[in-house]
Amino acid sequence: MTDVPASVAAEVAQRRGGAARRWRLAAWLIGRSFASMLGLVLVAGIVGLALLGPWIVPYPEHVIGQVNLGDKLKPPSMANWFGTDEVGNDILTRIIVGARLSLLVGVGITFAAAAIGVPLGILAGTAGGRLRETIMRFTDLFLSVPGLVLAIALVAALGPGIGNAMIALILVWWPGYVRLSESKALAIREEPYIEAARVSGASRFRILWRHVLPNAISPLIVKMSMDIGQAILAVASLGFIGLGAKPPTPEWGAMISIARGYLPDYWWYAVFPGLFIYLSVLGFNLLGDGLRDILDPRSHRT
Amino acid sequence: MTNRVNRRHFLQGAAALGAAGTFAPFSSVAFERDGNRKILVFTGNQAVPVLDPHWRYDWSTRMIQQSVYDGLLKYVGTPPKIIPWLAEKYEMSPDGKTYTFTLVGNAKFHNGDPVDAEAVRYSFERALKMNAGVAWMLKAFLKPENIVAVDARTVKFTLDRPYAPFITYVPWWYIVNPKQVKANEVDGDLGKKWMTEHEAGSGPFKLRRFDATSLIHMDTVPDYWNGWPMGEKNRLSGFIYRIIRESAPRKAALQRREVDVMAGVTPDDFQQMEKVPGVKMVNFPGFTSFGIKFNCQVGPTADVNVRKAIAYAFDYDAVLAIHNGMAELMTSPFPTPITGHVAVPDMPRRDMAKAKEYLKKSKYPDGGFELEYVHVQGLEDPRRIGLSLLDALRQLDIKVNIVAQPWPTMTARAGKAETAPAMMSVYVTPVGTDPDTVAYQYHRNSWGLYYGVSHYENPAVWQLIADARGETDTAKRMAMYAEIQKALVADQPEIFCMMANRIWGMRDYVRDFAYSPVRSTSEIDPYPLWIEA
Amino acid sequence: MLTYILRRIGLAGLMLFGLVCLTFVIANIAPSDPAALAAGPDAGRSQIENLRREYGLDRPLHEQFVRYVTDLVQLEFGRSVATGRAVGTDLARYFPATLELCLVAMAIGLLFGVPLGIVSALHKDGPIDHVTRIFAVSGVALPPFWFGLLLQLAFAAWLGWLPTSGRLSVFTEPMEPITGLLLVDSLLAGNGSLFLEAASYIALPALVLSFPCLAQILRVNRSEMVEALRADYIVAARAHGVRQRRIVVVHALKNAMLPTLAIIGLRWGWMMSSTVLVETVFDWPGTGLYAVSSAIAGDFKPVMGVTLIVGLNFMIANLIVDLLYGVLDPRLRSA
Amino acid sequence: MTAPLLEASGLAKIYEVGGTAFRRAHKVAAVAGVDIQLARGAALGIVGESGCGKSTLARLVLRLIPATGGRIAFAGQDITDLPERALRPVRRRMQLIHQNPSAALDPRLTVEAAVAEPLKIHGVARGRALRERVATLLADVGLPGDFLTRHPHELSGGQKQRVCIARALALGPELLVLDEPTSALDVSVQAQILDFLAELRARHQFSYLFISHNLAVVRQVCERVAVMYLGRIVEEGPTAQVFGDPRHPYTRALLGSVPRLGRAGVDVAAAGEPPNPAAPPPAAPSTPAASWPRTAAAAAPRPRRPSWARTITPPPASSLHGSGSRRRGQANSAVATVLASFHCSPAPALRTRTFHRMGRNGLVLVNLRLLARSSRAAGLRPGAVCCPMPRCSCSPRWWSDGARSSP
Amino acid sequence: MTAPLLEIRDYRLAFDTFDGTLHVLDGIDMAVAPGETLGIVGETGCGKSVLARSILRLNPMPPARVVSGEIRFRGADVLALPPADIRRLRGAAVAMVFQDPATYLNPLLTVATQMEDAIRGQDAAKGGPVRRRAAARDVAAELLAAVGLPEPRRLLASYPHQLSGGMRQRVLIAMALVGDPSLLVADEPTTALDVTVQAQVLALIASLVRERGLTLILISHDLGVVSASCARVAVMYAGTVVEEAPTGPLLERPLHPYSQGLIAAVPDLDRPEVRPKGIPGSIPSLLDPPSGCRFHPRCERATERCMVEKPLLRELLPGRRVACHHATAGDSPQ
Repeated sequence: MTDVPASVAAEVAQRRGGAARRWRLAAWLIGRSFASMLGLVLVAGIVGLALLGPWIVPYPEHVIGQVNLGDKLKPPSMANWFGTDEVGNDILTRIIVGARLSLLVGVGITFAAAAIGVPLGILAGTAGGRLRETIMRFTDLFLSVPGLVLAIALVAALGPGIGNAMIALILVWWPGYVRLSESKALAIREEPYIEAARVSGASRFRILWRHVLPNAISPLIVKMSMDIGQAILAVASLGFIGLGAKPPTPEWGAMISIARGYLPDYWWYAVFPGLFIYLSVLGFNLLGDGLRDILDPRSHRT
Repeated sequence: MTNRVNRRHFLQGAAALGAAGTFAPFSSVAFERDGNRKILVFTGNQAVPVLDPHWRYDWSTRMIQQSVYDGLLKYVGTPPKIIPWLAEKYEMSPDGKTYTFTLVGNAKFHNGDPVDAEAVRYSFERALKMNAGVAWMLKAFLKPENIVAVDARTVKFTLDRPYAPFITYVPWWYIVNPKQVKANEVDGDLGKKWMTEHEAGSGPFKLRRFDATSLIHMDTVPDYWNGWPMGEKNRLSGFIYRIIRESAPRKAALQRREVDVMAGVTPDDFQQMEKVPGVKMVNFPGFTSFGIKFNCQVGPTADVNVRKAIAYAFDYDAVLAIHNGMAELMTSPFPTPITGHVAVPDMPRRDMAKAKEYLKKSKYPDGGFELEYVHVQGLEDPRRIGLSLLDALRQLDIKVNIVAQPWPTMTARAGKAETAPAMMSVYVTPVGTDPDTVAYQYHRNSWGLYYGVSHYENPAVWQLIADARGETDTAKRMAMYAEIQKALVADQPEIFCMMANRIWGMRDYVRDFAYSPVRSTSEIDPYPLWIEA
Repeated sequence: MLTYILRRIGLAGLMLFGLVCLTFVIANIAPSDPAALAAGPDAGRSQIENLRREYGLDRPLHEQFVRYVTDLVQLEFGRSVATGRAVGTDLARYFPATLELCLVAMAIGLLFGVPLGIVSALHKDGPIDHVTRIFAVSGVALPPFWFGLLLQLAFAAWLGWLPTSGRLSVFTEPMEPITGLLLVDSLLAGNGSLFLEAASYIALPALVLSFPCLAQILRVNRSEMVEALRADYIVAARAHGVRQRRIVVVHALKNAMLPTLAIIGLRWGWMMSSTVLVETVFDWPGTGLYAVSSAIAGDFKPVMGVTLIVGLNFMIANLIVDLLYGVLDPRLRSA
Repeated sequence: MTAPLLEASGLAKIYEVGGTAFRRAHKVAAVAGVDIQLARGAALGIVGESGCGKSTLARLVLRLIPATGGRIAFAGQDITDLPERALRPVRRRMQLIHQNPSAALDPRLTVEAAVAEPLKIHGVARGRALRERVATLLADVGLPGDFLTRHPHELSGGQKQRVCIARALALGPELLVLDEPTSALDVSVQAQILDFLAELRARHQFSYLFISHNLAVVRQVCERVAVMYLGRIVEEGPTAQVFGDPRHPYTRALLGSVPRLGRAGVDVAAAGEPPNPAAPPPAAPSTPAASWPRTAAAAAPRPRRPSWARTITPPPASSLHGSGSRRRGQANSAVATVLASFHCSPAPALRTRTFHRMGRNGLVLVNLRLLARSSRAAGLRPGAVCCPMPRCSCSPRWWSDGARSSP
Repeated sequence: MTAPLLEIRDYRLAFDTFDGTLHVLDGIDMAVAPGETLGIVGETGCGKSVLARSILRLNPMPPARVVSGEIRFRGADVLALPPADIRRLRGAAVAMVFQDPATYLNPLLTVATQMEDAIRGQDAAKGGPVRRRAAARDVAAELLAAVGLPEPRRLLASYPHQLSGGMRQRVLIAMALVGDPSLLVADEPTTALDVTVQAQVLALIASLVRERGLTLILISHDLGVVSASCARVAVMYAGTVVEEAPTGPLLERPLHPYSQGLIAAVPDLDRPEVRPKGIPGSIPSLLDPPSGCRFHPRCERATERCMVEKPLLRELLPGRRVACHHATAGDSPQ
């Protein structure tokens, strides 16, 4: 639908502007795409679970690590839809409460990484010279490190725990934001409207804050949406290796890690937490894809 | 060796070709053959990075060391007995300082060299000089120059002072061929580098293939000097140790008869596996004690009443439940098979009333503090026990922070009372049956080592421990240990928890599986094993 | 050209040094006692001190660092404290396995990703496109460790078609490594059954590892193809009567392959990194498993070694990709 | 006449570009010693083809890029080396109108915010006074008040250009530099804007530096015109005189090439194409004859085997500047980047291209990395690399061998 | 008049977009006789390029959609042709030259590859034997020589980026000649070129038309370019043809108010004293085009009728057709 000739399309956009249209367009683009809709639904679901988790779980007392060895490793049933784990806790309960942690961690890592990376990137992109060189070299260094290996080493060194896992992942995550915002800033600073602002006598900071940053924000939002999913996955990966949340905190990756020892007979223990990781990462990725469609100026042509 | 049946290759090839009709080709496979002899395949999760018997040991390493090397003596059976091996007999001088070993004359190294007194002397000297692995057992009592090869078949050891446990350690000191070692020495490294992946032993097996992290393949020595108990006809062709880290594939491998014996079965697996036809699950009372060591110097646990309270609040039944009943609660600080073990009458068992009572007596009558519980990263049982501890102490309003740490971090923390965690879960496998092995962890000299993490302080007990190891009168000695056991329970430097049963799974055609608790957790002795089918 | 390569290599050297610093810092922030690890659980104090001296752990940190770096220059990666083995030896043993795994995975990714991308682009916004889109996003979203476990359950435990884990059957006499890549070596040696066996063992882990890569290649290739197919020069080619297949397979695909190539370079590094998970699940004797087991044991020399090797690998891969760009894009060659 | 409002002497801009994997660094003289004088209230037109340096000249004059040589004086004050801070009051007095009004307006700012920005920066007005001032400015450029809350994409090209003009007028400048102000507009709108510009000048006594490739437009607007070729001014004089009686062969060729209404065919006065400033013909364009050798080349018999392949300048196909749909004129004005593109390493050209496309795939990171890396490798100022421009056709020039062999 | 080579009747094309349907072409009527040179002129968004592409069915469908009408080339309805026949048409009978030579050549393929592909593709479309690459290359070299490019052999081996803009456009023109077409559609062929190069390219096109007897449709926004190259001009506005006439008379006496405005807006290099005049207002939205005459909101002469009734193109003078209710034969702005 983006194949309308540019001349014709420019024509349309000109006439039909306005915030209302943009919202309608966004809704239309999302609604049009099954994938984006799915993403939205999944993300909404995860967010819902995270918000309501402790109040809707069937066995709230299982959250804090009760030991009911009499009920251990029960297959899925009406009482325990997803079965029970190795100490007799309801897996559904722990998965639901785990959503809160996963989401928090995903969002936390992403925002922290962006908070470090974006200012650095914009600075590098607009400053130039030795400052830029230093920032980018440093970024390159972190980018060339195998991320998961580095994170594992770090968590192993600092000791397992969700806090340390987050620190490790933030450390391997921020360079991506430097790269993205730097290049975006590089592109934007060549735009004539930046030159226009300079002609108006705007200071460097003003140009950064008022022109560069707002115009660089769209791809950042898309990246962040996708990164939340990837961060959830990364934390789960650390959890799987045994470097994630501390017991009794319910964490999806750690659950699979433990469940692995109970395969194949107690398959439900590994299958359900994995399914939730998959669905939430899928959700954020699809949503990111959808957001790109919305935020990409090219899609406005239609 | 060349006429091995390569049936598996063929079948796997077929599977890889995507022959959809070839359902489960692996299940049709029986034990491996080598010519008309059979190969026994054993699987466990732990690698064997270094084969050198004087450098290091752990269960998997020692299992291979035990197979390719011989010791002067050997542990067998349960309760463990020490039987003569390379030494046909030994004598102790009355002052308890001199031991004279007489070697069997017919033992030969794999390259044909005879196992003589010089080899024994060299081996002990090498171990002491390397000051690694087993060296700690005798280092404080035996100087290399005090080992003398009197003649070809006689070796004399002179200890600096009497040391009662001496004989119980000797089986772990393997004899290496000095000629081979010396021939492969580089820069005076005592052959360390070469010995990492090669053997110079006289044991029943010789090394065929050594792949530290995936597979070790040994062939039986046909004319082993000590013969083969199952008879030449049934003698195996060889023994393969296959390292499979994950338990699920390990189980699958046993089910599909890819392996014949597997170690590292969890109690939960046990029940599932028992139902598999053709699989035999065995479990034996263990020797490895699991304890939760308190920090007796710093923090709330420095207060003996707090320790007592926790010991009484602890849910011992949960521990048994975690092991599906395949564990035995400690009845004393010493594991049952230890010589001199006595059941201490008032071992704590779960009793919340008593727990609260003790807590009331402490400086923290209402709880309200948090304790760190540290276990080795990746170990499942201590984690679950931690969970049950957390659940149990909730009733005393004591919070538990379960922390998994890598081993070196734990040992580093254990080194000082200031950094030692409030509770540290520790498995201790005594290397011998002598009570000193267990008791000495509570001595002042053990402070700074991981098993001294409690920093337990009781000079009277320390004195008893020190005296007991030099005491040559067995009766007197045992009385001292009985007293030590009681005192330890009274001071409660740790929750003396349980001994988990040792579990193996095997195909039902495996014969003469010999258990001896003195071996480490999953370690087996491949020597008597054979396959009947 | 040569100066360019040299410059890149110099830059890579600088990065490697940075990596060394980084890993060294990480290895030393842990409050752990490597000597105690080296000595084993039963060791006494003197034994620990002995080892501390032997490993040079009693030296001040900066000295240790200098020593580590000088050793590295001589390609000495140090010794693992947990096993006492030389990390270099271990890496030489493990890396080919990882390399083989990654190469096969990458091949799968390319073999399926590119054609699927083309098909998807040609049916843009159609049902095929929607299915591939979900499929592609799934590839990125599927936790590799979980996916691996599921495949193990399905193909090894239940169907029994493929082996569960490992690189070869234990009974197979391994051949003397030529390249270290079993698939290649077995072919070189003309050992067909060994090749088939190796293939059956590598199939599942390679599939799991390739999936995200395949998905990403598919996504990039699709959108690049969509972009390329609507490019002016394609309109022109159509107007000039060039055949449709030729337009798709040559005119459009060649343009779409450039960004795909960049992805491959990036994914290569990512892949090396996620071997950590896949090798853990499939017990694949490679650097990933080596790194994880060492890290969990608190043994950092191997982790440092793996980080360096993987980082180096990533840099080399990117250099190759850059050079390939020059081959594909005439605009780069002109001079 | 009093002292000129703007005076530039010996103005030069030399870019150093290249120095990459694939080629050595080059020096490119975008502007090679230009003298201009602009009297108060006068309009000077600068004409020339793409790559001749006219837009670089505009930016030099405005001090948007630093000059490599020469002096610039504004209202008698030498501003060549004035630091940025001291320049600010001067900035109020000289403003720039861009070629493409769509790009010159920040897409995220409303018309009101865009016009108010210079006022805010210089603290001219705030609050209600500011609002009123903006409204007045908009009214001045002939836009109704309800435009205040609109975003640029809701306006037509002509309306956007009016907003740009309103913004430029906000600070009450004396000099307006107009860089192809109408080349992105349709002819019917162009006429409106030209009309309006004329009216403005009459009303406010502005001085115009008017840059265009469209000779007819320049002829309409300017009293004087300077013809630029290869970074130099080859002819300058009163418009009527230069266009009516061109002395320089290049001017003649230029004028002859323009298709006239109602006249079939055009004069193919010039053979070959404008030379690449990065690789100028051996004869420096200092003398009229040498500076426009194409006529000579056209006259001379073509060599039997011109080894043109050797002399084709091989820079990358596309300029690095701008966004997809820009047209020629725009590319003209981005001389800085265009020049860079002439000589930039292939790598950045490629990378930028990749980046652009990959942005859509969520893989921006890759490309950006490569982009930055390659631009560094190319030794380019970061600013010189922007995004890929498949459409922007600042094509490299080919200089025929025949021309080269001429005196 | 002989049978027209190309005939377009009541052709309506719409684009379906999010905002609604864009009525891009609204009832185009046009005929081109063999050998004729027709210029189509109009401002941005008037639909001239879309119209050009319609002739070869190059508009992507969807979003484009034919609402009504027919396009007949040599009597056959292009819109109804099966895909195979369309391919036979492309390049062989009708060739196109595009606006920006930089983007219409594949940057990664040599000129030779691109030309060979076109030649072989047309062989295949004709159903005859497909020439070998070497043979195709010979043909390509001849064509390059024919468009005035020196050393065609060496040029064939080069990539587009190694050529200048003018050379690229020549290459594109050569490619257009591959199938020996009878109709050449040039869509803004010189817009991306400098004025001196533009002159060369226009001269080349003129000579090709002359030498090969091509029929030419030249599309441009520049009246000057059109008037320099074409004998007849159609003026388009907002998707409709408002006037069609021989070039000279049209420029001298435009009949439609829009044509008048357009011509008056062009500054004349030779007559600086005549101030160009803009047309007030701006181009209407094609989403919701004005009723009746699409020009009426900007037209000084608009009446009630113009708002209601769509003016049809009618022949006012011999060879001159205009779509305006008010135009009369004696009408003239000056």
